[in-house]
Amino acid sequence: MTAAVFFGCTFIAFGPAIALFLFTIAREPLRVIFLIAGAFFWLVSLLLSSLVWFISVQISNKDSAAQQKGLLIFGVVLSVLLQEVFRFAYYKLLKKANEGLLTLSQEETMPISIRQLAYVSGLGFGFMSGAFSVVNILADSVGPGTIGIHGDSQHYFLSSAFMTMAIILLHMFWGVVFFDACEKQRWWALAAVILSHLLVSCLTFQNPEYVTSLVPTYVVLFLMGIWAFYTAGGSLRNLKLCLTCKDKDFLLANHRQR
Amino acid sequence: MNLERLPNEEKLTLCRKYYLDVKRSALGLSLWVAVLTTWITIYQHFRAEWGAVGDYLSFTIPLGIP
Amino acid sequence: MDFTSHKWISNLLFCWFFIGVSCNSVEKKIYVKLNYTIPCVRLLNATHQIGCQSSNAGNVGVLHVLQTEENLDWVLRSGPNPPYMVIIDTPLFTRSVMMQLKNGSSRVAGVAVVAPNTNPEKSFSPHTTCPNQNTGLYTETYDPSLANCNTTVWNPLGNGLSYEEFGFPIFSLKDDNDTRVMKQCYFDHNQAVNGSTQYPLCAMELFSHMYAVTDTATCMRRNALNFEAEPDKVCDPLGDLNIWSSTRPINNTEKGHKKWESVVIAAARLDSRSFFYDIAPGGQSAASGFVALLAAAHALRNITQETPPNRTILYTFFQGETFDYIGSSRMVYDMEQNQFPLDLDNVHSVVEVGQVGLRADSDLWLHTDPVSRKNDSINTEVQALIEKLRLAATNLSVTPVSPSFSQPLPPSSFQRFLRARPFPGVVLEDHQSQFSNRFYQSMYDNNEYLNVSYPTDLTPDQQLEFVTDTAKALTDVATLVARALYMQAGGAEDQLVDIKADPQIVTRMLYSFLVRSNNSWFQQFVPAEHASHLKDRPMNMYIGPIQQFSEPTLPVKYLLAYLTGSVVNVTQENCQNQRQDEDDKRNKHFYNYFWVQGTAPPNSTERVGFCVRSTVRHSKAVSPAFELEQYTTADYSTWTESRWKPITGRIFLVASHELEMLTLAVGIGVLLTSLFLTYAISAKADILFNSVREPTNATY
Amino acid sequence: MVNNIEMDIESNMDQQAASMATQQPQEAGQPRPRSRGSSGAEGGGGGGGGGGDGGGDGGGGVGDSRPEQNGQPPATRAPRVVETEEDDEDEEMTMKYGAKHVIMLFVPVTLCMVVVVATIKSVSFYTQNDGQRLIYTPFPEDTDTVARRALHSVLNATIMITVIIVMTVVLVLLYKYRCYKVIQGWLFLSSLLLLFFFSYIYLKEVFKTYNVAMDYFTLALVIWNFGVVGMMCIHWKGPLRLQQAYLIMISALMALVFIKYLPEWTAWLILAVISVYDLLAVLCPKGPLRILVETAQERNEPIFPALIYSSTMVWLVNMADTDRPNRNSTEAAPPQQAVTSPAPSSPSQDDGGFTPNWVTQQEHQLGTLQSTDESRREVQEMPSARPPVDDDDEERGVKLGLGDFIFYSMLVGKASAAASGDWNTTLACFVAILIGLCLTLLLLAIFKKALPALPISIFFGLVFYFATDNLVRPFMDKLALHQFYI
Repeated sequence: MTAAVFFGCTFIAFGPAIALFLFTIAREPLRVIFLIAGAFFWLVSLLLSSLVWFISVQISNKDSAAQQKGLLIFGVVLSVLLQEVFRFAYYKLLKKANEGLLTLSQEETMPISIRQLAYVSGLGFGFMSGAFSVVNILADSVGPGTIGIHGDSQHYFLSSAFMTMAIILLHMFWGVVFFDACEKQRWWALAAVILSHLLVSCLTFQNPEYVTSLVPTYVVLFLMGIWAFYTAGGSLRNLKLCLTCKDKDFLLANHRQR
Repeated sequence: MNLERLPNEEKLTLCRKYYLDVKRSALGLSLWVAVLTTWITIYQHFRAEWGAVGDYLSFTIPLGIP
Repeated sequence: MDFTSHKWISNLLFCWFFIGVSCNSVEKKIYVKLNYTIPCVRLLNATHQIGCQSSNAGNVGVLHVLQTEENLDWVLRSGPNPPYMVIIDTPLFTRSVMMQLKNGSSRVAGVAVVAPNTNPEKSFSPHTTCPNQNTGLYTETYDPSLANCNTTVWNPLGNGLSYEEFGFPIFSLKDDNDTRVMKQCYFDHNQAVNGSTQYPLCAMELFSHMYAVTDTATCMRRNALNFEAEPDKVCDPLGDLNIWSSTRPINNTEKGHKKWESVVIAAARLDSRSFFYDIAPGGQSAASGFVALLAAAHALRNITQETPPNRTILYTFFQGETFDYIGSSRMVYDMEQNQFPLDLDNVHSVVEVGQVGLRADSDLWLHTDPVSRKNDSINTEVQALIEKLRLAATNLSVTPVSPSFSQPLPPSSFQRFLRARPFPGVVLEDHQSQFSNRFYQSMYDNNEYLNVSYPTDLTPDQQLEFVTDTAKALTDVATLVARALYMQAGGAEDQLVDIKADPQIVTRMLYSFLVRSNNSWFQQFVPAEHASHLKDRPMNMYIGPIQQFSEPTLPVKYLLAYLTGSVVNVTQENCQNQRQDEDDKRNKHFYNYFWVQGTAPPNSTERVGFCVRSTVRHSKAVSPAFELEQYTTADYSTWTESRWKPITGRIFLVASHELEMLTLAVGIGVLLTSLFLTYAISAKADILFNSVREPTNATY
Repeated sequence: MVNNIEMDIESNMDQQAASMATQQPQEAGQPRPRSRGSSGAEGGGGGGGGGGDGGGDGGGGVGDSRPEQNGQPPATRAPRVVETEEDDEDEEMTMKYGAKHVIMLFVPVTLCMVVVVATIKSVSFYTQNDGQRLIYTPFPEDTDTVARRALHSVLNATIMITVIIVMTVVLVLLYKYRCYKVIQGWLFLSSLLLLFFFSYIYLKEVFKTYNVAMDYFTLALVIWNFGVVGMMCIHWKGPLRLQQAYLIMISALMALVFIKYLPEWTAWLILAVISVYDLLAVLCPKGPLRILVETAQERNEPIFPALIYSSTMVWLVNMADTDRPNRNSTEAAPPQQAVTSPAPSSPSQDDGGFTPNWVTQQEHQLGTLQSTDESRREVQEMPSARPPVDDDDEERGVKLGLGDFIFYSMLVGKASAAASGDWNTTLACFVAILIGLCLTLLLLAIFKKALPALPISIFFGLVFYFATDNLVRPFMDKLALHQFYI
């Protein structure tokens, strides 16, 4: 029965997000707060974009399907841009908050580094974006029926789940790269993030054909993953060290610095 | 009350007292659990057959099921 | 793929997400809601329950269109994905098919019967072969040879399906868009190609969860247990109102015996039923009888006012006769308990108009009770009555004929009167022994069966006025009844010639009851607040629970008032306060005043109402068993109707079990790998990301 | 129901006294130039607000919460396990420590909301409107015209608010004239009602939804145990987690009753108006809650237990404690002695990250933020009734009034029930309320003034509810239809 589909799709969509939350964020109260703040910022961006879309739909004539679809695409593009704007705003806020923190407490190290903030805010954005797009679909997947009576493809739930997973991870990687790009004023990296976000959203426009929309998304995900890995300070050497587990001594030497 | 300052035998009596309490409450718990489970199984099984008595006993009567 | 094992989890989850989920776009992609769903509902009586039941969360089943009876094997044995939702066309909706489905019910999730737009040729009567067995006159004690339809089986074609209990829901679907979508979905997805079906399969879910169980005693006790909290009630007694009126005003406030009052009761039944809940056209079984009596009452209006006969004629329309004589048993009970303005001593004789709509030839059969005719005085009275009927039939195309002396009465309200004490009386029927009605108490007993049909080019108002043959035949019956009643009430024979029923009124009545009640004629004599109850479809004659009015009751009441009463010049305010003028206190005991809408004069749209004064009254038609609270009695009707959760149905596709398990497996796999990966990365974070520049414990 | 998070002035003063006392040893120990940025870390907790009884829920007993301040600076504290990482770099202590308190509030608020939403989604009783209404909202909302419905909801809301104001004033008066027995009785009755009657209704509806047969004996047993243990935990002493669980449960039950019996528009109006009232009642000087809080501080008594959710134990049940100076038991049992006024400043302070040094240093830096110096000075002269606090076995937690819980879960519950079952609206309201709570705690940390917990969260919640329900839902619905992703 489709309780299995419900749990399956939930685990696919939110598996990585839950794992990341449990292992890296749940223990740190501060990160949880910044995660929720990130989610809040994403929500405000969605609110604004749906307001604009709503107004545009009201003034357009409702019966022409093509126009409605066009407006929807405009809505999607607008909301992608607004999300990036709000990511930037969030970055600015966090920077100001950190500076404020520093001046107040005259300490040299901040309790939470910018890179961690980037990761946490990215995950916050991803969580909210994934939840908003898939939670209603999951609610409908509980019923006895599955999609297809009007000719839609049968893999609607599965593809939605995989798409949501990709979007969540992408938001995290975008967060890391975006914050790093802002730190180092590398505006081309910023543009790359925005473009890749637009690319992924536009890929989903041809969605009844899942192959041509999911596969490129995962390619973008992989590329963004590598880029984020490098911006986060990772390197091939570390990776090799890690994989060959010759890192015992290296780890100890490093402990004091933490 | 900190335990360090207590003489040993007093500590012993305390432990014994506590242990007794624990045993008694464990016994009580198992007793209650046994009573409850038997009563609930009997009730759920015979509620329909008891008819009127079953209905008067019932706080909520399931709909559509005898 | 077995649904039951996941039943519990999905129920829990189902409730979690289902409450309040309105139709969002994804849901529209999954479900197609059935909008015309007529369920079979559960009825209970003193001993058992009948009807259908679905599970609390609805029954889900893979669709299967039954081609032939042998095809049942696929559903009951060989089909790979039980349980099945069986779609049956009318010819296959027989007792043998349904009983096989009933016995294989673990593999049957439900049945949907596609109702045709025209009546089937073969006969179909879901009623029992011996209607109202043991609750009429002929019980073991009265006369063992006549009990349980030993001598004459009144409804031999009856297959008794309406009185079976089914563990799965049965819905009737009109042959419209929904049914086409369902069958199309079946042919696209479920068509077994060389014996095997592949997923996704087309399935249907039917919700008709009934609250009451076991029998009336249980459910009435559970009603009482909930401190009479209205929403927690589990079942409701069947009941409605009897409508009666008299040619001479009777004081309605003083109950009990009336001196010097001798009454001839003219009775007819008002209700009918069918296998399904919402359709009970009851053309021949109810409408033909009470339309004839109404026409007779109209015919007698003037004559009984100009030269009133010495006895009074009491027109009575009994509700709930299908369910063990609810109305008539209640009136007899009231008369015995002096709760009725008359009592049994006032009753002189009874003339009942039964099923008179299908007279193949001109014969009209006069059934009488052989046992009570053994008493000579009764026998002479009956002979006299039969003689009057023959006399009344002069130059009419109706010939009253008497069946054999030893044949008992057919199921009729007169039996309840005879059960109290012997009365002279006759029941007029259009059949000698078994019912001529091939669709007795079924959904096909409609206007088409009585061939109340009209040339196609007529507008609704023209159809209202068009006199059909059935109407003519019924008018003759009405005239016969009117004349016989007049003579029985002691009227002179010479007056007979000008007692004549009006075919125009008869045809209008047939049109209003069997085709469309919301028409210009009916709107006239109905009070404004009731006008909205008139429908644009045939009337549903099912009696229903006590809270709701059965559809024919109030229209018959206002029609009877209009046909037997007179228009009086009274203001609306007085009329609605049941008085002729401000200081009139007496009239309200004898007369009933209705302020009706009237018609709109040609130039304006505002209707001009007027006041109708008549002797029409109604009395409660709820079985005495519920007054006496004896729910296991055999003397009175104990039928109750269960309450139920909202009844819906929907079609959708069902994914294969393997695909679902695959999704779950992939999900768990993704979760586990991501958990492992994250743990590994966060454990080794400081090595992976320890670029020299920023010694922070970035975790990613 | 009034909620406010208030930097307890008196506790500050008491703080001063304590810090004065502890100052000396510190001077002796060559004070390290240690300062702690109050920063974004939000110490302190919301407070106030009473989990009033079902009917007149005006039990606006204010339990303000004060910024949690440790009895003494951590440095000199006896080694004690601090949940946050042990490394003794305390420059990160404040931020993490403050954040920990915020999380200590997030978890119960989230739990309460989850309980309410789960019930709303599964038990249809709470969403079906079968006409019954509270006596405070007599005007039906199923009227024909919209204007009339609006009028009725406004009338309902005003009646409800006047009832709450009257109840609060009564509570303040009762409290001012020290008739604690009456207040104690009143709270006792309200929690009795909540724990027995509302749980009875709740269980009845749950059994009905899942069509389960249940007999009176088991039910009586279950409800008796639930109620008695609840009463013990709330009004006497019991394990902390259990007490917190019970406070969450009674808030959830109370919220469910509101969701069931308040018509829709009236509910939204009440939420808005209660937030405004909460603002006024706490901030303006003559506000009833402010008077209550101030009198509470003057009398140095903790707020009534039934009104406050505390994230740490106000007292510790230690049976074996016989010979220790029963300061702990006196402070352990303030709730029974009705005489102790619900002053928020129970001696065992919990600075939640703001050590006395930090506070004094803040004073110098930002100037005294509290009300007036005179009142503080004359209190300091008062001989402190208790020896300086040397409690070492519990750490002051964050406090939040039950009223907050009730109105937060009521908002989210109403959102999930009304918005045609759309989960996005529920999610949006949930995030909005958490962020509102965060901001309120942040402002508390910054202004260190009595701040109501309701306005910001409820304002965010309402804005997000109406925005999501009307704007975002159609947008996301269309996106889901075409399977577009943003």
